[in-house]
Amino acid sequence: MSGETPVPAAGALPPGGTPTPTPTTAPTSISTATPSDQLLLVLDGFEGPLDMLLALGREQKVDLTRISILQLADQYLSFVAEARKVRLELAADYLVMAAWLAYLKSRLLLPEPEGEEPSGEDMAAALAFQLQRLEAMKEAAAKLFARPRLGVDVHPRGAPEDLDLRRKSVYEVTLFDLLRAYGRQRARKEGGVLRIAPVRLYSLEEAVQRLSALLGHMPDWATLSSFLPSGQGGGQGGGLLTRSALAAHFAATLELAKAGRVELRQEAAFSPLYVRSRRDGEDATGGPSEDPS
Amino acid sequence: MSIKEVTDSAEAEARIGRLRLLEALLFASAEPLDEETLAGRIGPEAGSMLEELRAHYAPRGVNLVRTGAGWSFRTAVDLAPELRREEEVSRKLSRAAIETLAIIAYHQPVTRAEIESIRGVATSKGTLDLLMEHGWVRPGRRRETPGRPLTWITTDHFLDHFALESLRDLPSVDDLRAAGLLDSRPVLLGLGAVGDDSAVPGDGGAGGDDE
Amino acid sequence: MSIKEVTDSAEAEARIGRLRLLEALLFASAEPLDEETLAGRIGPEAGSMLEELRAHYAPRGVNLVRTGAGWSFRTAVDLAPELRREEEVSRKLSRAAIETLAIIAYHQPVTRAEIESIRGVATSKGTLDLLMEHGWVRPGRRRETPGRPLTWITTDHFLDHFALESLRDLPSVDDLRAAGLLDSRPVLLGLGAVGDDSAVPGDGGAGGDDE
Repeated sequence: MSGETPVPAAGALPPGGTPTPTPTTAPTSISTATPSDQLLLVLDGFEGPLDMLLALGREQKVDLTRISILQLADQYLSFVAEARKVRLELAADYLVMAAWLAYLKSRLLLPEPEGEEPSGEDMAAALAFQLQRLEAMKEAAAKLFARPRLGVDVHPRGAPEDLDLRRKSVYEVTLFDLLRAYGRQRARKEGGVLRIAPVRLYSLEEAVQRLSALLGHMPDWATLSSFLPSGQGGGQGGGLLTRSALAAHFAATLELAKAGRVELRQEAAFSPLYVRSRRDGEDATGGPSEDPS
Repeated sequence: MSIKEVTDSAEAEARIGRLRLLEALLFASAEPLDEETLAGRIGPEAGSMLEELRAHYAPRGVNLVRTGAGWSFRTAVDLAPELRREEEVSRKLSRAAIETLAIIAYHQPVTRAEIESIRGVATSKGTLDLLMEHGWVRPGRRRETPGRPLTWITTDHFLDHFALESLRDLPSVDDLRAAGLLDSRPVLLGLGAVGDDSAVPGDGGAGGDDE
Repeated sequence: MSIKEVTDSAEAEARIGRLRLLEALLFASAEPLDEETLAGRIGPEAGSMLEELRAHYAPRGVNLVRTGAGWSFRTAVDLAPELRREEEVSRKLSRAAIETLAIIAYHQPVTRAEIESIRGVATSKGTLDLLMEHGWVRPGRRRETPGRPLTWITTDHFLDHFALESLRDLPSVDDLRAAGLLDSRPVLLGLGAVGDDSAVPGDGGAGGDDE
């Protein structure tokens, strides 16, 4: 089809030939995508970096056997640069491909070093082959699904008469059924539920109730920690329950102070907190400053 | 060649086309089709065409028959004895049986107690019997442990049925996982607190892929 | 009337009887029947009778077709537009699934790592198991290479579904082979999961594989 039409100059470039100044000539569908979501949309259409390379390659409008790998590498790298400009997160394999193409480009442009490594030309040829192979499979898939398909285009007998001479067993069970059953079995066994044991936490309501009951028996200032449930009194254990009890009781004293039922006092930041029942007629804020620690 | 002739031939072709469609519709339908439905697809000549098809198929191994429900193709009644001989109603294997078979296939030789511990439920006697009856499993050697329990293994017929060349061709657990047949990501249930009734984890998520 | 004539007529009748039975057997079954099975019921002339039936049905709305899975009656291909079932068509397969099926069909037996190297992307969950659920692919033998990776192959039902007599009838398969494009070895390092069959593909690493 492209036999008669003039081939674009860039496309006519033999692989590994002199570089054309094309770094900014990203393919139109991508370069127009300045907004990140448009770029994302473009990216969404690809099944990985090789698929994207193939799409870029097709834009050269030449047979894949005559594709300019150097130009393709430039197109891909400028796409990745564009994506980074708009701070688009690219999956790792796109970046791996970019690194590989940058390396390939340097191998194609610089004189070949002596060594056993494959030459730049070999690497370019390998990439071209992979693109051809992927394109061949895409075309084959399209041809395959263009065939008349059973249940879509052609139909079997709609009301088969329960007679199957091929079936060797009365029971209908396929390898898929068997493997799926085992997969589920294993999933239940090895995966199952990651269960976190229920945690006992002290609630604010519990603490309020407890403090209210205890305060009647506490005529004078007492440290908050002395109100904590027995066993956690010191609060030294640092266990989740202890810490939650301390937090709940602290919040409870604030609640009760707000309701005017207790008074609070603290010497300095981080020093012990003292609590006592509110006494009528006394200045709540004054407090006995001479109180011992 | 006159214009009339051309028209006739085109008409004849169109009629053959409709006859072929009628034939295909009757063949592919799971239910008998009534004349009204067919006329909707074929046109008013559906009735005469049905008679034409009936006559065509009358001497053959397949007949076009009309029942109360409508028209349908059926194998010729006189052939019934020869067809019925092989007739067997195929049945779905129970889920327990498929799972037990899968476990024997993957873990063989395996004792009944081991099967039960893997499945987490008791195996009914009928399950192993059924699998043995169908020639998929058979008793293997006794395990040289206390009680000398019987082990179970799969048969050649098992390989044959599932078109496997050898047991080594069964996909491994990793293969199953890669193919999407085994998804064992653990289900993380929320952090529950005893004081909070609603957060008590239920069992709902455990075997989420069950039907 | 000579005795010979009587014999001939009896023979002809017996042949017609077998032809009718063959027709009925094929018609009754939704699944293709292979020639061997049919010969077991009909006799050695099954082959020639199948050809006779095929010729008889060729111009009709229902055809006798042969695929790799065997012989079966199917509606005529040219009637497809009038018989197409919308709900079936709308059940679209993902691009990944379609491409993976093509790769398995053309490159079989092929390992998952090879599929990934051809596509340049990891195979996501829900691809191979979906193809297997459709009955199009199944695990083949393990490759006798380090790691003994599992291979994937297509099934008889695949041939039946795509109306293929054999894998040699895959579209353009000869051209592709001649062009060297059915070479499934990995080419570039760093693309896809090259050479790593045991690896479990991670989720999300594929960056745009199917949903």
